[in-house]
Amino acid sequence: MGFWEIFGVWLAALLTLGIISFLYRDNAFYKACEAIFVGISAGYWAITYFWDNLYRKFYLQVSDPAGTEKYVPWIGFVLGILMLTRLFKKIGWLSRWPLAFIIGATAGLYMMTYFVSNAMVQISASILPVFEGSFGDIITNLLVSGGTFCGLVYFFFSKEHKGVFGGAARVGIWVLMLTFGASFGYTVMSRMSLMLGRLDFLFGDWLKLIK
Amino acid sequence: MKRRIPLLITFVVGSVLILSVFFPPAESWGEDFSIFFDIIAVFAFFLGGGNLVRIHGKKLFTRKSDWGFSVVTLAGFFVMLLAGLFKVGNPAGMAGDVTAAGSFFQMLYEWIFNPLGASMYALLAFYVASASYRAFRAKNVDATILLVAAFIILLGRTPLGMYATAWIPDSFSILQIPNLAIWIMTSPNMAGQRAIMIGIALGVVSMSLRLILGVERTYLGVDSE
Amino acid sequence: MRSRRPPIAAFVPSLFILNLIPFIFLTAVAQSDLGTGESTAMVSPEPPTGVIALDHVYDCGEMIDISWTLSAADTAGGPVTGYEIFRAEADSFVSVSVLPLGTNTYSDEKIIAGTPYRYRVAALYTGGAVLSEITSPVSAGTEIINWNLLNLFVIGLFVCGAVIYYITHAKRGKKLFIRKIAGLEAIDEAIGRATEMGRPILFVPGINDMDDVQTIAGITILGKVAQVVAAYDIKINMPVSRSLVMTTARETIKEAYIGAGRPDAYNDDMVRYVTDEQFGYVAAVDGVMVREKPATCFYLGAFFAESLILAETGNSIGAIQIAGTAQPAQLPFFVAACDYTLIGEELFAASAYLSNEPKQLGSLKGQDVGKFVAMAAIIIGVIAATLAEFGAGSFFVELNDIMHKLFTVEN
Amino acid sequence: MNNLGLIISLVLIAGGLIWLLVRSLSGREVERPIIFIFMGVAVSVPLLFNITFSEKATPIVKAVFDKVEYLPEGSRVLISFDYGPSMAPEVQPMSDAFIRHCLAKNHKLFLMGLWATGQSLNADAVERVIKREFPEKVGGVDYVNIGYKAGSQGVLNVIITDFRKLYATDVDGRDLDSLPIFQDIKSLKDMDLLLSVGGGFPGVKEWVQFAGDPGNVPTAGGSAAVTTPLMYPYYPRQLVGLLGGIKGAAEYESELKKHYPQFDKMPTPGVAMMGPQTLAHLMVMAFIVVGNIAFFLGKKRDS
Repeated sequence: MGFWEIFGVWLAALLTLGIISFLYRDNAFYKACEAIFVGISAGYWAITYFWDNLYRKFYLQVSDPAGTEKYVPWIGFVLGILMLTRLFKKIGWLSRWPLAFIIGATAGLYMMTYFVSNAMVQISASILPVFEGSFGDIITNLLVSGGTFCGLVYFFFSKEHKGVFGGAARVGIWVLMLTFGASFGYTVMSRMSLMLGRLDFLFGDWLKLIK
Repeated sequence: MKRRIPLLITFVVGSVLILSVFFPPAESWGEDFSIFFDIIAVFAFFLGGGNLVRIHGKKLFTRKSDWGFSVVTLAGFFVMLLAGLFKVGNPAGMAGDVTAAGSFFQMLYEWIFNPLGASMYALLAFYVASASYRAFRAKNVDATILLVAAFIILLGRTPLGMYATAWIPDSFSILQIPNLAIWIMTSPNMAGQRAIMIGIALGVVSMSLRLILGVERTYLGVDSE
Repeated sequence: MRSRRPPIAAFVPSLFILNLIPFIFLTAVAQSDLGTGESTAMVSPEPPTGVIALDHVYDCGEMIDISWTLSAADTAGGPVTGYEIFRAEADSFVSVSVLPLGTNTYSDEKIIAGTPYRYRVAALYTGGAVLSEITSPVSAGTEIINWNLLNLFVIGLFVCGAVIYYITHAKRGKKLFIRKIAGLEAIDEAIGRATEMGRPILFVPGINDMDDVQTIAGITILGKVAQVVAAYDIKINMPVSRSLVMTTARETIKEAYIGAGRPDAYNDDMVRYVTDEQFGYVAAVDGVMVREKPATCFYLGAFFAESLILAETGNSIGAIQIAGTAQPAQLPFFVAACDYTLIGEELFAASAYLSNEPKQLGSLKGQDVGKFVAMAAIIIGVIAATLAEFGAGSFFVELNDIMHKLFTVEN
Repeated sequence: MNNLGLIISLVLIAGGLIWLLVRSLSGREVERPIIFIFMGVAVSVPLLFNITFSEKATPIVKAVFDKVEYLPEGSRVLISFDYGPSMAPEVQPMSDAFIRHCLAKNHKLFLMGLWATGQSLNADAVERVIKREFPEKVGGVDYVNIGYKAGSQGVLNVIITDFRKLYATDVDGRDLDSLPIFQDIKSLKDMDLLLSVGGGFPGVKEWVQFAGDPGNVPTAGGSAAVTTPLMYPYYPRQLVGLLGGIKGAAEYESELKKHYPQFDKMPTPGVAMMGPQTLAHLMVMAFIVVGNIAFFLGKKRDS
């Protein structure tokens, strides 16, 4: 192993320990790691923005002689310049235009995508015959349809959760809790794998305790 | 006036993009927006990155407590910036990809950025443990259901779950922990997810309309400058 | 884990390559097969018949759909090995694609809108190919309106109409009932606690940019929180991971301070940019938490794996925590680790609820109509599907059919 | 030395837990760093001392094992490698275990793949597992690797009627007709069991939909943990059984070792990876129990 490779492993190991030391309490070692991380990663993203967005998505597009829709990136460029007017007090209000543009576009786009992929698709997936298959299947089908129904009742805002309606909302929150508990339990394994990966690096690549 | 134009922009852009779904020639406008957005984000970064430099620079010059760490942050930021802008040590020079193997930028990424990110992510394992200790308590019916569901799934992911209920006859095999865990994941879990997703969709519709119609406008700031 | 990864770290779009390879590979094979001509001793199988080429509807002239009846020899154990599509602009036919046997449709996307093309389909067999009749010329055109989405339009119009109706309805001053949402009722208490303790409030708007509705929802709630903060002169600390979010949040808080009549108390440093990087940001926010010990933490926006890291650190410093997100995978962690959690839809409803303006509350009533539609659709659909399954008359079969058509979005 | 360390650590963990239990029996809460230390030890110790737990196969895994086990000797089993290198750590233990089991049972083994990125992986399995551990098995007679063909489920559509329409030779370029193993084989329908090991598209689901169901051939397989919940609905009607994630692999490996003494020395990456996982899960569950005891006793004392 060359010097630089060993250096890299040691550096990575020290940084790993620095982050883990936060579990005990905040300390100078962690603060240093945090400072390095913030600086390096902000720099990384600055570079990403520069080469990937400004250079590739803007400069290369508008300077491409064969490009057919050159005006598209220019609109973004103008909106971006307007964003910078914030730096000047007098015309700072112009920076709200790109903001208004972004918020309007996000609202419009997301509204449709969510409505289709979350609402329409899920509703059509729920429309199934329930009395099909074995006794167990029927119970399960009833439970899925009923559970979805009660879950929606829980989200009702304009009706007080009282009486039968309240009962359904109650069942709804139980279904949600069951969902949350199950997802939590199922995810534990993948979270542990991440730590295993790090320990594997510390014990294996660094300390060479395991193969 | 300074406020009415932005409201108008939001209204026009929002409604046009909603309707664009129904008109094939306008279908690609959503993609165009993401290009605009990416370019706007670059300019916004001048403000954000500038803010980062200003805050840490101020700490450094006023010798506030922990100013040393601000030096580290600034150093990291500028080293990364220079390494990436001038593609230092890139085997293919300025023509190469910025993340090319062997470049200084990529080395910093592998030695520093990556282990730090992975370690931060790995902390989750510890927090999962402390959260389970503290949060899964049978305080009321809701919490008990949360607890029981999590416990069954966890049990199903260890050999213990298998041993604990192996005695249950096959005709009631659904009650064996591993089967029960599978059933929970596919049935009640799906019902809950569906209700949440449909609810989210309607919440987004309602909020989007509030924004587009200008009913919700706090984000637009003030007129009096 | 998060939706917007650093684009430099691009991954290989393996599915794309996977889909591409069959065409490249099979085309090569088939062309070499064709090269041998039809001169083999083998009896050539029947060609595909009834080839039809039609403009793909509801697009911008991007596709032509070709369909045919399978060769009579396309049976199990039969000689046919696949099909090859040929296209001609003038007289010379070029190979477009090769498809496995049993296929009887293909959509040609390598075309120029408006140009007339003719097609023919070959049935391939070991040693040669037999060609179908040539189709009449067809050109891909643009349709202005996508009638396939009529159902989406109708349902969308109904739901949006309901929201807009109740917003305007509320203008006339009609009082609407809105149930209590625990997480939102707790906001005042949480802010009050910060005042008593003389400690700051931490507001985390998630890690996505302004092009995510969840971030926007977080910012609209920030508007309401900031009003209280400005009125009581509490310190608010808001580290953000996106520059645009920083800009928007500053506008929002400044507005609240001016509204409270104390513009001088506002300071740009209340909101500061940290880094775009998910875990770099989390490392910094964790640091802020243990060093400044905020009395109250808000996590409202789009969250990914960091949800539990933040919530557990916040708990360790004894803060009251109010979270809200529409990321289904992260809700369990917030529900388990925070004092109050706004679940999905509640996050989007929060700013309307907090504003207490009739117009905004009206929109909540409107989205309830949407929920009612969803619930009714599920009940009617399930009943119709079940009864149709039992053969309870054609009415239910048709109803089942209608329900499916109504809620299936084609595309 | 290793054993000593192992015993000391396990005693420490057990002692620690008892100490926690006693503490919580008096209604006291545990501080966070203590929980973290327990977690760290629980994961490090099995990793350092290579501690494993015998996994008892869950019904869904046992079903796959039994299917392979009770097929008559010489049955034809097809294993499809539907994964790429990035997923290999999680699912490769499954395909390795399937291969070992089938060959130990003297089944005829057919290897193929639907993922372009996985092409080298089944060749690697032949070298690493078959040639090294089963030197007596003859390629083309006892096993064959027909490799990867592009087309995803389209491939299945074809080979459900005829292998030879798509595959002229095996990966070594030998004509299928010249191979004894392919003598009476025409299509997938001549297989006795289809096993798909994968973690995405195309994978187990496509095998069920485009091969197992239409051809009426028993189908089973293994998939990465993230996609496993999506496969559950097919079990048990359309899927014989399923190995879900590294845990499924570990169970299969354990079962294999239990039934076949000759595999005593076989590497068990699945079981090895499950050691820390199991201890961590048990620890999380122990904390839930301890937490609830502390909670209830604390409440009792307060009132």
